[in-house]
Amino acid sequence: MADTSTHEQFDPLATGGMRRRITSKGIVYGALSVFALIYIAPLLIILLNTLRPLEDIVRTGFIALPDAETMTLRYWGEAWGSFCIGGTCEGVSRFYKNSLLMTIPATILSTMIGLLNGYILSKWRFRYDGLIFGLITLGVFMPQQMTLLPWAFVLGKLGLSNTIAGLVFVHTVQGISFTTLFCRNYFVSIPDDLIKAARIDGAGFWRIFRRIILPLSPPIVIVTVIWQFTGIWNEFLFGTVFTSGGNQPITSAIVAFSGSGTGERHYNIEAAAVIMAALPPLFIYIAGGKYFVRGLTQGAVK
Amino acid sequence: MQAHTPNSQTSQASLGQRLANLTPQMVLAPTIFLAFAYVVGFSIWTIWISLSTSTLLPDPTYQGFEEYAKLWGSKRWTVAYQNLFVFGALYVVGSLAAGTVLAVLIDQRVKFEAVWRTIYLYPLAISFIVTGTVWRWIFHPNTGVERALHDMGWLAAKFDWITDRDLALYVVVITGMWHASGFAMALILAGLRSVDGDLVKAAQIDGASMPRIYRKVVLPTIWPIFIAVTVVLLQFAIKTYDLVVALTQGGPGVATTVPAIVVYDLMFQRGQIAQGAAAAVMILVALAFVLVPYALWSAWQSRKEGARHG
Amino acid sequence: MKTKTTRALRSTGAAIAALSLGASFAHAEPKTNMMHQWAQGSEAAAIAKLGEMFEAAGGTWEQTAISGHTSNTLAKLRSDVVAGNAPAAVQLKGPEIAEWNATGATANLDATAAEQGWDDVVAPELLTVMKPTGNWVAAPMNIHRVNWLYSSREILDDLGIDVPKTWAEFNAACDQIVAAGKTCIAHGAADWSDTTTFDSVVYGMDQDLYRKAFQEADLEALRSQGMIDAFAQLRKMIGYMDDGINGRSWEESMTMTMTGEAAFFLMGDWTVASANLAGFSEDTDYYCTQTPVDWGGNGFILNSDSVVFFKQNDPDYVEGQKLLAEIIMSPEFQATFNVAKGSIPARTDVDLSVGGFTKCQQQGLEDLKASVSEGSLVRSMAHNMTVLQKYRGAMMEVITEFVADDSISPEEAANQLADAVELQM
Amino acid sequence: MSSLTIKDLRKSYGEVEVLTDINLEADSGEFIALVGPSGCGKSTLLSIIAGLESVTSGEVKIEDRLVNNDAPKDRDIAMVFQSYALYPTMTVRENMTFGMECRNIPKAEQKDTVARVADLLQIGPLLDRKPSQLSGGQRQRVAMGRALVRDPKLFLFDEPLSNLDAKLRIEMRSEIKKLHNRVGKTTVYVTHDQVEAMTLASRIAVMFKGVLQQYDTPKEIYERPRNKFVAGFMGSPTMNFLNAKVVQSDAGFGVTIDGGDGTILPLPADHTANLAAGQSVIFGVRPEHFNPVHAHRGDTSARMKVLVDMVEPTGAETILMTTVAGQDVVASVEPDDAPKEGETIELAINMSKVCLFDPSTELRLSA
Repeated sequence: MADTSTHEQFDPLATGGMRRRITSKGIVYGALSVFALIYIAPLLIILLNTLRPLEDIVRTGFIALPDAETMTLRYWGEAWGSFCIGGTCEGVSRFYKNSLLMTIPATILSTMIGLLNGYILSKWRFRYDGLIFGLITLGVFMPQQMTLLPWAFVLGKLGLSNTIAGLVFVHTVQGISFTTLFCRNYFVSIPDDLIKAARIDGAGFWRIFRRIILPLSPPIVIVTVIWQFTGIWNEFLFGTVFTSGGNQPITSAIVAFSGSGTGERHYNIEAAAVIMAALPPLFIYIAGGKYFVRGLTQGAVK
Repeated sequence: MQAHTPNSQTSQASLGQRLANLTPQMVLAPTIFLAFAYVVGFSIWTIWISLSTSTLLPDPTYQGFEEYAKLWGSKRWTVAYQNLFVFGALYVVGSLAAGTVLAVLIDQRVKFEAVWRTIYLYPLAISFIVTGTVWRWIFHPNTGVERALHDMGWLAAKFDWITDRDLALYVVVITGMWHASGFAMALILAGLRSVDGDLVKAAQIDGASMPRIYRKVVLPTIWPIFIAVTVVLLQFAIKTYDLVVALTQGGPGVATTVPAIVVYDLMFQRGQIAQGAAAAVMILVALAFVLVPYALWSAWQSRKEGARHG
Repeated sequence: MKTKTTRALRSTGAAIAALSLGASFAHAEPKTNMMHQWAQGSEAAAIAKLGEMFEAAGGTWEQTAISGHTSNTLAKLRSDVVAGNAPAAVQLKGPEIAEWNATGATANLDATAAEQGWDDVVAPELLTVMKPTGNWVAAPMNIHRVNWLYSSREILDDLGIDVPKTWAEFNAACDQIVAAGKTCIAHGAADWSDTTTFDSVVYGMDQDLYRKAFQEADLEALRSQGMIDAFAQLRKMIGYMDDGINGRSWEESMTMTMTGEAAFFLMGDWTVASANLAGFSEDTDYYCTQTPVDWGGNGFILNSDSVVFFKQNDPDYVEGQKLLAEIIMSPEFQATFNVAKGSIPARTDVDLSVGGFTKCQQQGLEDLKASVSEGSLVRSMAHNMTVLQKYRGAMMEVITEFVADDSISPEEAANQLADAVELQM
Repeated sequence: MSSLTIKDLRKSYGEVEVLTDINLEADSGEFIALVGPSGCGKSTLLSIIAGLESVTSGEVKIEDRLVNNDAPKDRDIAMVFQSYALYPTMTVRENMTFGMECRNIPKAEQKDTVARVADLLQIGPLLDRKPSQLSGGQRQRVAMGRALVRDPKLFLFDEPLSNLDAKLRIEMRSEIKKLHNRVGKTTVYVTHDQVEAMTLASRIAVMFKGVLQQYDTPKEIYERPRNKFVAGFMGSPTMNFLNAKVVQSDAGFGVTIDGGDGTILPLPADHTANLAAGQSVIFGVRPEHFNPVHAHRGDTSARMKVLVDMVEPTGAETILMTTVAGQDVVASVEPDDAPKEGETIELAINMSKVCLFDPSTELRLSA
């Protein structure tokens, strides 16, 4: 007993020492592979279609291998730099910056606020703190369509209409719900004694946050950053409605592909653009996936 | 003797002390204000607008519950509302089931675990719009699997769920599962790894088979994970909009329409803001169906917990 | 030369503006930001042309192209108005112009209109739409014809069929085509495209019914035997379509007809622009004719894109609105824009025989004139030119459900149509 | 001068009163143990002294200064937690300097102090490790070290040894005692282990259900418990409580066990104040105050016949589980004196050590 300490790192992903075996490894790998194929297929289909000329796609549909003679990387270039979107023929490159300018600050801000809120709501109990937490958490469930007009009004009053700053604001406020939920549930597992010890040591509110809580936060920071980054990056409705022209994020440009636009559809270029738009969140998931799961089980599952 | 030592300290705390005590509340205040404005303010605004005469633009003139009556008189809305529950249930249960199967498979100490995990988890990084679009390509008979099978010479092949009004909703469910089951898998896998090994050993000594051990011993012990995943997935289910728009646009007919689409359409396309707000309020009501029992349950749970420790 | 005219026009406009608004505005730099939903293809190119002309006339051009659904455009418009910064210029149409006008948010273009004599050159049937209360609040960009029937030359020639003129002929042709193993009607199901087809069906069977039902939302008309017959015809036509209509885009359907996979395609004249852009040509790959009418004569279901101007505080943008209105109404822009978009100019004084207009477009103008003189011209319900969005939306729901669900009988559909509209009253 | 004074202290959470009328004072340099079963309020009381919990009414004074509304940091106290509460992301050294850093003590002084305390506790080699790299005993030392560097007016210990295994616990216990002797600071020590309280404390406060039952020296508490609860809580195995009646005979007062054979157990004269013949009492005897008659140790004048149900040798002593007249009696005897299970033997009782309690008030009857 003496050696189990509350702050020991628990790694749920470290392979446990227990013996569990389904009789045949063959069945396991077979099943895993079948599933993997289903999961990979869509990505593969988009990827392959970025290489195929339009006539090829129109002739044989989306599920087909590129023809060795006609396959080309040209569409990537077009999607990046010269495809016409919203009347400007500069590809998706110009929206990339907007998406980054929107996503990064909103992610950082909502994460920081979430950390503070989580810290307060888990470690500084006061009257109605449970109610306040419940209220903040409810924000997670608010349908976006419902909030469009009120947000528009608020942004107008703040003079943030049609600005990326406005989008950052909206995403930050909406994000607070998630980050607070995650962080609070995570911090609950940090022993209260640490806070008491620090208070007796003479540390105040901020010093405890900086010296005790923050150094313990990386797992949950990774979770909220991944969650917020992908969520905000992939969101299109606010981007479409609250910004215009050259201020729009990349998803608002991509979203045209699902709509019934007129004119010929350049599926190959669109596929390339879709991949480009999906790269940052994909990268973040692949790079941080392990920590994401670890942090999530410590935070969300309480 | 020591009873009345003159004391410079009054029984009141000093101003600085009291301010220091209030720091947490003061730091929290802006967030509370924002959250309050966002959750409560926006909800009340929506409720009010749903009772107003608003059409093209919000207009606070009171009208009553007429728009609710109109909303519930429309077939599209009843289908959408019903879809929300059918889709929500199937999507959550399906994702949990698929996630459990995947987690148990990966739990068999397979090689390259990180690779498998990443493969199953990556869809979560893909936006709903892209998810819907790609799966539309795959499901649509003219461009997807059916077409590919025809091209391969199997002309009798038929895979047209997406165009079948009775099956299209299941296409949405499957696509949703593709997106979310990796998330369920990841959390359940982490849960499996946290299960006490002695438990499994004990069950093995009792002579239980591995599938039985999972079903009867391991999975029941990690039920809180299932609850947590359910809450996160429900949140996706209730807000589902982009996925359906990209995948089926609510069709065939209105077969796959979901409430969020109706809200958006009424509020913005049709200039019936009051009715759209009424639909949004109904989404909140649907939410209450889920959240109120959950809140009561967890309150009951924590009271039970408290009773045990106290 | 044209540029010179425009400049001259502009300076006059500016002078008038300076007179009416006070000297302090005299140095206003015309600026505009136009919100529209033409994000891609030929339409985007057409709008880009507008931008070029605006800049050539000395203005600063910005545009906000909202991709995807019209609801996205309208969502943005509403948000901007609620936020208190209404866009300077927005692509809006039909009864919405009147609705927005009623909110008092729109700007008055009477001065510019009077100066340029819009009343004399704009097609008369557009006037009520552009001047809902007698004042100009919108500038029409074009006239679309909704009731076009595109026929695959290959199939018609192979089977020796003439382009059908009535619905009976149409059905007979379809029976023959289906018997020959081809798809008769290319279609991509969506509420607006289903309704587009139904527009033509109702109109072609009984134009008075069309007016009563779709322009006046008359409940009795919606429930009438004529409407039941129209639904029965639509049901028949669904039988002539293949199984893949759900989830197919209209461009894919168009391609089916152009490549001889399907015989007919019912769609508006924007098809012409897309088909030509995709390399198909009139009379070689396809024929364009009006959709069948059972009452003989020329029919025209009209749709028009227009730009509405919202009140602005910034004098630069006020100035920009005037300039933009002038340019939109200029014969040069009307010609360029409509060549690209497949439609015909909103001005009746543009010569279609020059400047790249296709035969279909020229045909369209002729039919329009004939239709006006015959009194058969109607506006399109499917394309939001007649009733309020709430009625149109309710109708579209019923129609698209009818297309998707075989079990709904024409009688039920007509009743549902009337009920759905009544509910919104 | 009293170092800690608690006067008429009450603490309630809403309706629930968790501490009632606590009065307690500690002289400078004293070692006070707060004992009681879990939920008795001892940890709450400690938290109140530390300033981590607020006071509902009453006074808390440290060195005669009212500190009711002072923040923990202003009370000049140090505390060792049950969980140690070592900051997991800091090294041992940082853990120890954190408090000084908060008080802006110069770096050089911090360094000296850490060196001195590390020396004292023999944790010098551990200074650059993280808590997760330490064993339980080492963590315990570090936790104490963190308190020691502060040189506070008051040391607070919250069950500091309960997470250690038995052997280490005894080691650390004597170490704490040595440390206290050396440092000489007033200490308040919360424990649920009465042995710790007995061995360490100069005075013990026994608490139960939020009420201070008795506050006295270990010897007094053990020998003259104020009530049945204190008597039962202190001592292991616990004191035997037998239902009995007071009888008066020529030889003076005595007791008879209810349902027994009527043997009179004579009470020493100094135990008989306030007694009346026929009165029902609870007759309390500690296990070690029994002796088998056959062993012939000490006075065997008061005897009781018991049936031995079970014999549990522990090495140093042997515990007998017996019954007399349907009531359980536990006796602790010399291993050599142990009878066999199933035997009926006679136990002699050291009557000068017994206690009598009122069955209704449970207060000890005789002075």
